[in-house]
Amino acid sequence: MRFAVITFPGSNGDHDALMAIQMGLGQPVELVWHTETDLSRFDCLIIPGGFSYGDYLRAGAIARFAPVMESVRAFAEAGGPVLGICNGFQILTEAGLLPGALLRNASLSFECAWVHVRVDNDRTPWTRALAPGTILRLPIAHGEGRYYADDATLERLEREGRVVFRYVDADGRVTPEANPNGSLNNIAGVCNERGNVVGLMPHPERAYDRLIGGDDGLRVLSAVLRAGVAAASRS
Amino acid sequence: MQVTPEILAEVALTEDEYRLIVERLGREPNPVELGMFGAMWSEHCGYKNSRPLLKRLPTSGPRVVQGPGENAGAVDIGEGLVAVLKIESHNHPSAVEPFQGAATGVGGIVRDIFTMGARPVAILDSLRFGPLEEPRNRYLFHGVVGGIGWYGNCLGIPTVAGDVFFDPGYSANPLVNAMCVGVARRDALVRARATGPGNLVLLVGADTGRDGIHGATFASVEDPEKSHRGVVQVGNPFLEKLLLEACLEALESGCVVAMQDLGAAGLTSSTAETAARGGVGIEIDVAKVPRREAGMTPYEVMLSESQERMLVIVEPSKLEVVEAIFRRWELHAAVIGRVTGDGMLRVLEDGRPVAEVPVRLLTDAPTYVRQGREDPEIAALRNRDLSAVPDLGRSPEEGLTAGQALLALLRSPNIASRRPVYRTYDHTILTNTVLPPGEGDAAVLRIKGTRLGLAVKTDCNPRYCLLDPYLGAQHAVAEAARNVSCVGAEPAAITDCLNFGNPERPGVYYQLSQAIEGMAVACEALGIPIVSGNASLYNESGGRAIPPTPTIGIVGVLDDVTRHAGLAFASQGVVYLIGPAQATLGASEYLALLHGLTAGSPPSLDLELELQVQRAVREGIARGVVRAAHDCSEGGLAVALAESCIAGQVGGRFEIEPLIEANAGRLDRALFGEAGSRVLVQVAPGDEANLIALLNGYRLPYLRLGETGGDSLVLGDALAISLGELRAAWSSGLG
Amino acid sequence: MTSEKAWRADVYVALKAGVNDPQGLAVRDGLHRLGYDEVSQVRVGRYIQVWLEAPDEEAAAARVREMCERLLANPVIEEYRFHVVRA
Amino acid sequence: MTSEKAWRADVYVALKAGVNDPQGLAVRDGLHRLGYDEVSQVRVGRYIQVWLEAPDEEAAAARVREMCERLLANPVIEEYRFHVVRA
Ligand SMILES: Nc1ncnc2c1ncn2[C@@H]1O[C@H](COP(=O)(O)OP(=O)(O)O)[C@@H](O)[C@H]1O
Ligand SMILES: [Mg+2]
Repeated sequence: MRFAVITFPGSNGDHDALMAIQMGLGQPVELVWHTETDLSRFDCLIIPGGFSYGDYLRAGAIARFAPVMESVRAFAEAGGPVLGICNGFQILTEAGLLPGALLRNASLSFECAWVHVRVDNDRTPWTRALAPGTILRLPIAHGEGRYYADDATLERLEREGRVVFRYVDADGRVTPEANPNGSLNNIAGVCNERGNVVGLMPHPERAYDRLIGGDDGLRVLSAVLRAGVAAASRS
Repeated sequence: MQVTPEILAEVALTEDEYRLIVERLGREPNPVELGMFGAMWSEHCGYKNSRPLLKRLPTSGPRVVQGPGENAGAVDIGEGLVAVLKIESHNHPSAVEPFQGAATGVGGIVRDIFTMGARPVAILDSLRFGPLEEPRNRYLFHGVVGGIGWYGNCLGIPTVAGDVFFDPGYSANPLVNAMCVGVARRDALVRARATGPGNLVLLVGADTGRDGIHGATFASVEDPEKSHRGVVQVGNPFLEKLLLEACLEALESGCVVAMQDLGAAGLTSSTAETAARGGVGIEIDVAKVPRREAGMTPYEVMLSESQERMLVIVEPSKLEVVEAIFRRWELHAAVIGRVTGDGMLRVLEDGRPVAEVPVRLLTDAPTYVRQGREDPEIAALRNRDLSAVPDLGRSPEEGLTAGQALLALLRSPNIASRRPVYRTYDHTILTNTVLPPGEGDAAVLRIKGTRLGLAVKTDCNPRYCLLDPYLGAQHAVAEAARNVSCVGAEPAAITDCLNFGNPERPGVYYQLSQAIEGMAVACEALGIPIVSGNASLYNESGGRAIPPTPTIGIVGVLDDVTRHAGLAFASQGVVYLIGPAQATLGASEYLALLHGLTAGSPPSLDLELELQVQRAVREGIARGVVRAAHDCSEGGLAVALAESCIAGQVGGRFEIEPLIEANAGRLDRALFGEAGSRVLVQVAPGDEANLIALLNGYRLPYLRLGETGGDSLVLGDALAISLGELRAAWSSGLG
Repeated sequence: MTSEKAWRADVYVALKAGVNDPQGLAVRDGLHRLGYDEVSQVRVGRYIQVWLEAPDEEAAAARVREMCERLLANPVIEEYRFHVVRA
Repeated sequence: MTSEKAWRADVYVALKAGVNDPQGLAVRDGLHRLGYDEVSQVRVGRYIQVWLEAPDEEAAAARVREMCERLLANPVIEEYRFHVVRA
């Protein structure tokens, strides 16, 4: 399976995504600069973390207009698996490919820590084979990760089971203490209607090796390999 | 030109220095030239007071690839790689605008690393503030921590270690020392030496504005807040990220002759220093410098300290390749001049000369050797008799108990959990962080594609340095080295940041010279070279100097990164104290916090013992015998035990009788007294004999303290406190 | 550089009512700590000044409205208003 | 909660002229990328709304000025202006 990691000026999680796919998954992967428009050689896309354009206006606001984003949109509309991590999640919401928005953390400060998230939806290519209720330990590192959507959107997301990851404690309970940024309903990640586009604030691409604190991230990144059959038959 | 005392004061030159300039130049300098001399001959750029003393530092060793003199130092770490390291202060800017001051400090130190062709892998920050009870200090503290996080997080370089200390001596004059560590291939390391007359000089990155004009001068005078307000620079980490990637790519292309970042004194120092290192001249035209603001004079352009700029020297035939790289990263690169063979720094404006000075004159600032004299007040504090201090009570009726003292110490801002600081720093990015902040005495990073690891830390106990700068500086070196040894790494190199008051005062000059001597002796004894550093003098406010603070930044090497140790106790194991059982209350945190006394002599230090303790700990970790190791520093043995218990979420029952005995029957000294060369280690129950054999092999003193288990910390019959209570106290101190 | 066609738009972007504003709360608490107890609420938004050329004020306003819709504000969470003045 | 004594101050905080404004640069470049070439400069500041009680407009303004000096703006790099309206 061929992975693309889309890189914008100011992305800084691109290298980690590259390493996770290469060293952790052993799959072919390329960095794709934001000015490229041809994504036809890829089976799935990762939009990595970082501070695209410094996040100076709002996180992800400027990156969403990059030339590559039209192709990302087309790729997503064709059902291809897309994963937005941290800043990538912010970019996807700004681009309207995912609902809601990510606001400044309730603590008003950047939060770097290992947290637990629970998989609440196993129908996305990035969570297939992860039974609902699975608890993953992943790092977070963000200043603007407070998930927000208006009441109607939120209600719909919950009803349609489109909350993919939720912050929980080590025992899988949704508690205020387990919520690192004040996200509504402890939401850590959501998907689009079709389920092929997933965004999350935690960093699976930083958790691919026990030596650096854990390898639960590989369970997310490798799920797409199983989904690969479906993606391949798409074209 | 009519040179008045006011003009000289503006550029911070003395009348004697002015006469020297006229004499060497053979004429009077024009105003632009005078401004350039002022910046280059400032303490910040010219090291007028520190240079003669710095000669004393050991800078060579088998691993050293680049010693002081370049943008950063470098040491061989094996497998064809070098670690590149440098520390720098941004104290004065941070006192005025803490967020931006600290942020641009990070920006500057990171540029020093990638100019060498090294990829930055870690940032460290060593911070000093006045007590947090004062709102101004709180504001400075939060601003500084915010600025460091903002810049480093945006750049995508993990901030993995540092240290924080609070003392009234830093009120209104915080210290912000930022360190960066990078990794490069040994054969790809580059130096900032302009060579080849005819080669082109490019200015890359941010446009030049009226930022921080005279920042270098400003960093070399007292009371910055009063005199200079217009110098605040606003950082742009996004631009720096592009600059970082583009510069590394340009260097990798082999098309760059030399690269130099623009720091203090901007274009003036970067052109003069690269030219001086290469023994050439440089001619630039300020009209070609891209501006952010209209109407800037040549003087302003030459002295602007706008951030995120780089000077790049290229051969004319390689210009296109290099320009294309910068363009791809969406950066401006302007050809502003060329290298010449005449050794002159020539500044033109639209072809018309505005300054012309031999490079050598600019970089060869006069130096001063002064007479130091210890302040008798400090000698009196050190010599104070501490036997009158009442010992701890065995029950609350008898006064302060051991339990109360331990909880108070854990709550002390100098000891409490640093999590409120480092949780705001991205420390997992780059996926190299094996031991993050808080889990070991130093942070451990792996180097992908090798078995190697790096351990990094900063240290300096300013209370020790105040009471005895010679001994205090030795402790700073020893503690830094001990911290990397405690995670299993061999100390490889040091970078130091000398933060002191006004060296023109004999008391401060004494501290400076004594501290440098102490550092030199300790580095020699422990076999650790100093490969780079920085001096920040004139740290005073309201006429009082800060406590002398020779910050030590250290890099250690692990040949096999999987063989490291953290400080957390495992649930089952035996704990030993390696090193002296005897401790002192002199200069201790206990004495300062609970008796309001900054007095007594810091602990004595036996450097040979220190070396052996560290060797033994490293060997124990490498052999898999030692499972956890933790240095005993501020707060003494009881605090170190509590920290390892809290980190491991396990209690323990420990003997203290032998310690009390070794400390003349005093419980306070036994539990909270401080000493050098002490490390707590934990071994598995079956490994005790192996540990003892190892320690005997090194002829080291040790004590078997007891075993971990349960959910309270029990120290003989002196105290028993639940983990929950310990953790609550420790977590709240900086909250 | 004042010209017939030079304008400046002052754009004010604020979080929609109903969107939690912890920054506003923090500023309010900060003001209370300084003794400004008369402050009941604070909201923190963005103030963006845009200098642009346009044939007339109406044209400038039309362009700025577009910029707001597309980039300067995020309609999911923010609302904006602006006015155009001669630069 | 409209009362005789309820006011709202709209405070605009901007970087002083000459101070580097990376946010403004990024937004300007972003607008250019979207085709708004007529934009010559952008500066990004803060827009702070403060609801407060005060006997009259003048008193409200005096308090708000103080808040700006002490907390809302950083006089080292920023300047501010504000106006007070009935809440
Ligand atoms: N300013 C800081 N930035 C990042 N990490 C820090 C900072 N200060 C302390 N730490 C981390 O917190 C832990 C405890 O630090 P410290 O109390 O200085 O240790 P020690 O007393 O052993 O020298 C270490 O992991 C250290 O790197
Ligand atoms: Mg400590």
